[in-house]
Amino acid sequence: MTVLEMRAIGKSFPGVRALDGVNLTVGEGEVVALLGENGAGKSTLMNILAGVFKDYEGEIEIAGEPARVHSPKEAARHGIAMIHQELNLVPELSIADNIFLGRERAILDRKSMEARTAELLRGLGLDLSPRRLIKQCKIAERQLIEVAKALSQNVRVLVMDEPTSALADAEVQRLYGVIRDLTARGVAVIYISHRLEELEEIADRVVVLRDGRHIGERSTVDRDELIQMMVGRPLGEMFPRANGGSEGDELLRVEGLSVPGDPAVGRTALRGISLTVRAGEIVGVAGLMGAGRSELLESIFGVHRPSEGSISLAGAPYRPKSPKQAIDRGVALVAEDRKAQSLVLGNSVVFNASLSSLGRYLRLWRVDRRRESAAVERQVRDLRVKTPGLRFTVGNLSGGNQQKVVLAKWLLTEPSLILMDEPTRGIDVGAKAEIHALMSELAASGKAVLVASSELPELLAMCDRILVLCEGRITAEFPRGGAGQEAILEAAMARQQVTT
Amino acid sequence: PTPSASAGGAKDKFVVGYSQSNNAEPYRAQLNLQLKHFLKKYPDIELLPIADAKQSSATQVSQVQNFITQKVDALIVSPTEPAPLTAAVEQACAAKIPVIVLDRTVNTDCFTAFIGGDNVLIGKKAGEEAVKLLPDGGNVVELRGILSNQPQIDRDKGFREAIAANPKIKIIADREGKWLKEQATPIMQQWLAQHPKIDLVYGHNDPMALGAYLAAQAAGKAEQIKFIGIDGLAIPDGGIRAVQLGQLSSTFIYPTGAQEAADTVNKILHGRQVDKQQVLGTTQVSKDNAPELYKQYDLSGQN
Amino acid sequence: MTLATTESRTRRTLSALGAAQAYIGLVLILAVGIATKGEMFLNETNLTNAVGAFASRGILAVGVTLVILTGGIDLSVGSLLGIASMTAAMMLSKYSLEPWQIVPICMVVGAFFGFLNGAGTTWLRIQSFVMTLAMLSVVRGLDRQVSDNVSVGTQIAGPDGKLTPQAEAFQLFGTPGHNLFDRVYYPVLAFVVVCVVFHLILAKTRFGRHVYAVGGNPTAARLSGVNVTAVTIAVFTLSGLLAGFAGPIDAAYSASADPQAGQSYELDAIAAAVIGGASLAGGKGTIAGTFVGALILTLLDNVLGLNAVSDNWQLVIKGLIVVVAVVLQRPDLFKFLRGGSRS
Amino acid sequence: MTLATTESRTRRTLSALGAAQAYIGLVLILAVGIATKGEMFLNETNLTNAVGAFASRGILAVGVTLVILTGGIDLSVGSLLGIASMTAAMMLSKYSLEPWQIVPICMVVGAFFGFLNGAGTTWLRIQSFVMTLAMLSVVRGLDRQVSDNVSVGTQIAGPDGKLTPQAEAFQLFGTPGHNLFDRVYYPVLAFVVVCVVFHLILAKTRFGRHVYAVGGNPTAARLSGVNVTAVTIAVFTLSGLLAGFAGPIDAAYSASADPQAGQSYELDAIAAAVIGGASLAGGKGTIAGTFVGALILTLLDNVLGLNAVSDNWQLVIKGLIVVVAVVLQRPDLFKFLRGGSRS
Ligand SMILES: Nc1ncnc2c1ncn2[C@@H]1O[C@H](COP(=O)(O)OP(=O)(O)OP(=O)(O)O)[C@@H](O)[C@H]1O
Ligand SMILES: Nc1ncnc2c1ncn2[C@@H]1O[C@H](COP(=O)(O)OP(=O)(O)OP(=O)(O)O)[C@@H](O)[C@H]1O
Ligand SMILES: [Mg+2]
Ligand SMILES: [Mg+2]
Repeated sequence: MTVLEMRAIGKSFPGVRALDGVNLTVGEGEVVALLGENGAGKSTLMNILAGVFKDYEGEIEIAGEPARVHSPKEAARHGIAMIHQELNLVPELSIADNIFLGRERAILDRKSMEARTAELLRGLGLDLSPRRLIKQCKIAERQLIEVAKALSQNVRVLVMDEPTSALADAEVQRLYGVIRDLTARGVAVIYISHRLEELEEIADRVVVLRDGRHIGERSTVDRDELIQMMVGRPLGEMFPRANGGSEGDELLRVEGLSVPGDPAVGRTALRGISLTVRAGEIVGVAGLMGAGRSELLESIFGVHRPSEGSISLAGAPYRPKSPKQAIDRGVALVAEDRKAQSLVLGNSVVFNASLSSLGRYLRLWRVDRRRESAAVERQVRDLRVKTPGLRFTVGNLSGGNQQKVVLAKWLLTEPSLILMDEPTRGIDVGAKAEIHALMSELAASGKAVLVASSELPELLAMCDRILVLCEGRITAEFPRGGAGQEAILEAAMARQQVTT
Repeated sequence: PTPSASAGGAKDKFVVGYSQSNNAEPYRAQLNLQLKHFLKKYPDIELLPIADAKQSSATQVSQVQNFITQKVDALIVSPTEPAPLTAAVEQACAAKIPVIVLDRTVNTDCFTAFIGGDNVLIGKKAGEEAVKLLPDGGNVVELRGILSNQPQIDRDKGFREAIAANPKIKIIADREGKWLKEQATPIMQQWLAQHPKIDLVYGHNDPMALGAYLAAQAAGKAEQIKFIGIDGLAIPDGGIRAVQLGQLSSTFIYPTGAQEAADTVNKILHGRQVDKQQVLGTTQVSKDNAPELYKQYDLSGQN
Repeated sequence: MTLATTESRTRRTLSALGAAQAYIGLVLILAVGIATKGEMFLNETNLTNAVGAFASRGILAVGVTLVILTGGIDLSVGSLLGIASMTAAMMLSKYSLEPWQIVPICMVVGAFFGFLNGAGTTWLRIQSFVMTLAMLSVVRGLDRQVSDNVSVGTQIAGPDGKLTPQAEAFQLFGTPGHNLFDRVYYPVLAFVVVCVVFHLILAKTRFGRHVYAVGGNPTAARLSGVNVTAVTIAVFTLSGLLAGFAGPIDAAYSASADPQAGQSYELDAIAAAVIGGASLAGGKGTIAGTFVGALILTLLDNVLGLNAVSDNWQLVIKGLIVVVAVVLQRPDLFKFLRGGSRS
Repeated sequence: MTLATTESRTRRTLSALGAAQAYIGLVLILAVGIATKGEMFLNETNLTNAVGAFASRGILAVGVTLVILTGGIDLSVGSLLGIASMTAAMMLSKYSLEPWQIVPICMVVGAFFGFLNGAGTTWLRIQSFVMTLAMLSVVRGLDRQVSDNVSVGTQIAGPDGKLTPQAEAFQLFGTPGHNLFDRVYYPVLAFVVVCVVFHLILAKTRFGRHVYAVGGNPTAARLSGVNVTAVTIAVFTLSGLLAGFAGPIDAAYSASADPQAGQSYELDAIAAAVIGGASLAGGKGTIAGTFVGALILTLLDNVLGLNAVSDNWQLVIKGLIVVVAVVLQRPDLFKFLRGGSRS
């Protein structure tokens, strides 16, 4: 039975036709995957369904009845809940408050809110106090809290816009369990993800969008065909990485690095980390959520102060006190959270892309706009960033294209060591292949790459070596081809029982 | 702390508190200076640091209450406004602390002495001077203090009463200059643009009159216009000097009452009789008497 | 396991300390007051006087805290208090209304202008700083116009030369020396009650959650079905309502309504909220904090006054102590002193 | 293709309109001025007088804009101007310094306190609102202490009864009627030059970019290699420096330094910035906007004054017109009027 029908949906933004005559139907208990390149219009379509946009073209029918959806409240009344691509939680409020936000009783019933929250969290395998503030939760935890929030409502249609972009495998499996429970109860699920292997596992049907248009749908997942539909052209190799080829000198050496943690902001402590990266080498960092991968990269980038240990860069001692000093030494960090850590969302593409390399375009005291624009333009073209112009506001780009702007920013600094934290998070397959190719190129041109990722296939295919982190320690190191997913996961869960 | 008592029961050391409405006005700074100066004559009287209410009645009420808490032997109050301080003065009165109300009144009889100038009278004197300066009539502009302030109301009232003597004298414009020099200048500039003929500027205080003077001087009209101010402070930047320099035609000394207050406090503390109402006159400052008056009131170097 | 318990214990201790620290600034001032002036400082009359002088500004601070929590600012509260105090004095002197009739009228007046602030910031989408600054000016102009720039006394005498019963009763709103049941000074009571009521509203009701959500992350709030516009209008209206409520207190305290009454109170009110830990970025702050902030400001004044510090130095010392108090209140003070890294 | 070209043309037109709209408020006021007062309003003397009266506040507004762009606020500029104007008057009257010696000294004084503001907000991590409010109080106290609460004149007469050469020259800083080369009124010139210089700094230099980045997203700025602390300290220091620069202008304008000088100028300065489109959330605003905002405020005063509007109604009308001007300046005005959806 059809639960949801969207007909001839259209939507324009100033300068952008985001959607044009898109149809979508979803049946009871069905999981429909929405697939498309970055900027194809997936989030826009779903935002319309969730009442984020007041005006749009076309009609929406829910359970056969025409529905007006012009505000999140109306959407909720129709039983539509959405997990947004960008996390939308209130940092200063507790988990319980966030989950029930907008649906509380006039006088709060804390006890039952917290009890219900604890129950929901347990269902997702999260062992957190309902009173914990969101700002103290890690990003992966926040993503699961968003899921819990959606589940707490009485839903008929659940939209999940890249719910797994920050999740590691174990959490993803748990999420699948939750989805199966829901569909068994007749809930319709619309699932957006750029991880094709996920679709194979969970989706009953795949709908493909391109440039705001409905391209087609399939009920079996044929990888190559879907990619062809999405991108409109055959794709190069997904993991273009020649074997071996790491003959360069040692560029980065970390010895016995320890960094204190901070429970107040959910920061893991690092303990006695030692590693090396050679020029021309891609080294991967694997681990479960909260293992300390981000902390490791951030510490090398001068964000946190180590309490012990030493780092050397190209043979010289290296003790960065700030990211600025790291950048001056030729280090770049593609941070994990592009919205919070990488972009000034209200400013333009060129502003963001040139921010770290402005020194290169100075003529006397002023920034030479022409040279700046030329350099950014080249980089934007090379990375195939889809933007209406260099002066377009970054915040209005699609997520994947925002990520590419971040990459452009760091490439413009011409670093010798690039630290990448989840570089392909939220990136479509086409762009992913491009970024992988870029990593290979960087390595080939003698740069050192240290990449943390939750996508094991990516690490396995791209890295010359993989380090595994667990609770802030390195628990294993595998050479290329030296380990499968199981071995890595085992090392990632090698928790130590007793510690200081 | 219990003040030590001498054998006769009379104290040998007295503590006096003074609550000033706003220290940051030159006139009041001068008052403070003079009060400290004149109280030096009485070595058995100690004046606590002067409390500044910064133009806030609420602040001043709690300051008065502070002094009551400290059990001062006498209290001097220069109220920001009459009504708000009334209850506070009554509280002091109830605590058997003699109160001298300086400069502005309160709405109660429960004080020991009032010392202050008469703003209506000063306004009247200023008006009479205007009548004298404009025998054939003329156009007057008036720069007022903050409109709701009592001195503003009185200085306006007296002035208008006096110029009624010559119906050919007309106030063609009046605006609130908030007692401030820098407010007066642009207002005067606008008036000069609007009115081809201005004969006299009446400023409710000297800074405003001088601010207007600056504007007129810039427009090359300072010679044709007469300026009258009020306050007559004996400081380098004050009204007496301005009269001496010919910038103001006249100013009228608004008496601080500091000397009278010092004497009255002394009498009260030693149990002598004082006049309950001590209304002070004013002195017109003209070019002739300016140097002499300046010397008389100048306290720089004496404190 | 052991790790987890150690950490959670540390965390609990830290957060308890955090709560204690919020009051360190206040404790410090109390200590200085007691150390320097002992009895003279620490007695009911003095403390009542001190808090009473600040009560109307304290009430404004509560309303301003609501607005700040949503990420806005309200500069108009001083003017609103002014027009409400003028309304009260006029109702009393012209129409001899009873005090219990006057207060609701003043609250309606305040709420009306507060509502306009809210409407301007939401429907016209004007930054609250500009909207309320404009309102400050407009309302002050109206206040001065209706009063004809003359202050209106509240101690109205009847034909017998004594105060009218209404005027007599009106004094209970805060004329120094007039207490409810000869015991309770109304401004202090009103301030405390307002704090308690709004603490409960913020901590216990749906509306309170929504206020925090709107300030903490307006997009998230909107997507969760919170009516951001309604909440914003509501906090401005409540801020106006409280300014209206404080008006009669101010009028009774001064036994008159001055056309200038309340001028620059907004700075004191905002300062109380911010010293109490509210963040002008929105989403962070509590009424308890604002209460402490108000006490810090008023007791600081009191202590400096009792110690007969000269007024010029008072300004200097006050500024310095506010800085010290705010630094002491940092929940991560100890870490900060140890020179910990930035979060 | 056709779609793209049409769209980009529309966008260009819209953005050109947006730029034009930023001035609609100003144009409106000019139009009212010309319509009601014609020549009397639109002549060099009147406009110079009007802008000259606001120039020192306009200069403060430029500094405040820098601070606002980084997401902070500076309430101390009025006090800093005050102490700088007092410094200037004292340097002149006590030490007979030359004007060109006085200005740098005043700027150092202002920059020093500005630097403290920056240090407090970064190293002590105090909210800028509190830090600069405290500084407002501290500096005003110092100002009053050094001046002994007495205003200091700048028209110093020598033994011959005429102005000393230094005092004579000092008048060029802004005493009405004294023009550079008998032509240019220094306050207006200084204001315009400051605007141009800081416009160039913000628009053309790396530092300018960093200012916007810090205001737009401090975390991202830091991780992009911007020294957020240094930028923050720099903008506060520059704001202080500009206040110091404005001090002598204010002293010359009144031919005296009053211990109260500059009081509440901060509100005018912030208002100019915000009316000019700066967002108190940081990251958004321009010096051109602030310049227009300052012109709006000062010409509004002028037009109302020339039309002899009563003081009370001036307050009311001023508030209303500020609201109207801000609404007119919205870049999406037309869409807004059509009732378009939120972006
Ligand atoms: N608020 C907005 N203003 C202007 N353009 C917008 C806005 N939101 C989205 N767009 C544009 O609409 C198009 C579709 O964006 P959308 O976010 O729907 O893409 P998406 O398919 O979700 O991509 P991704 O996989 O990267 O998340 C993009 O070109 C984007 O730039
Ligand atoms: N509230 C916060 N404020 C600032 N930074 C935060 C906050 N929460 C998380 N982070 C940062 O985000 C980073 C990643 O946190 P997250 O929870 O995503 O861990 P992860 O990426 O799954 O695991 P890992 O720690 O192995 O990278 C951490 O380094 C932490 O510094
Ligand atoms: Mg998307
Ligand atoms: Mg991470």
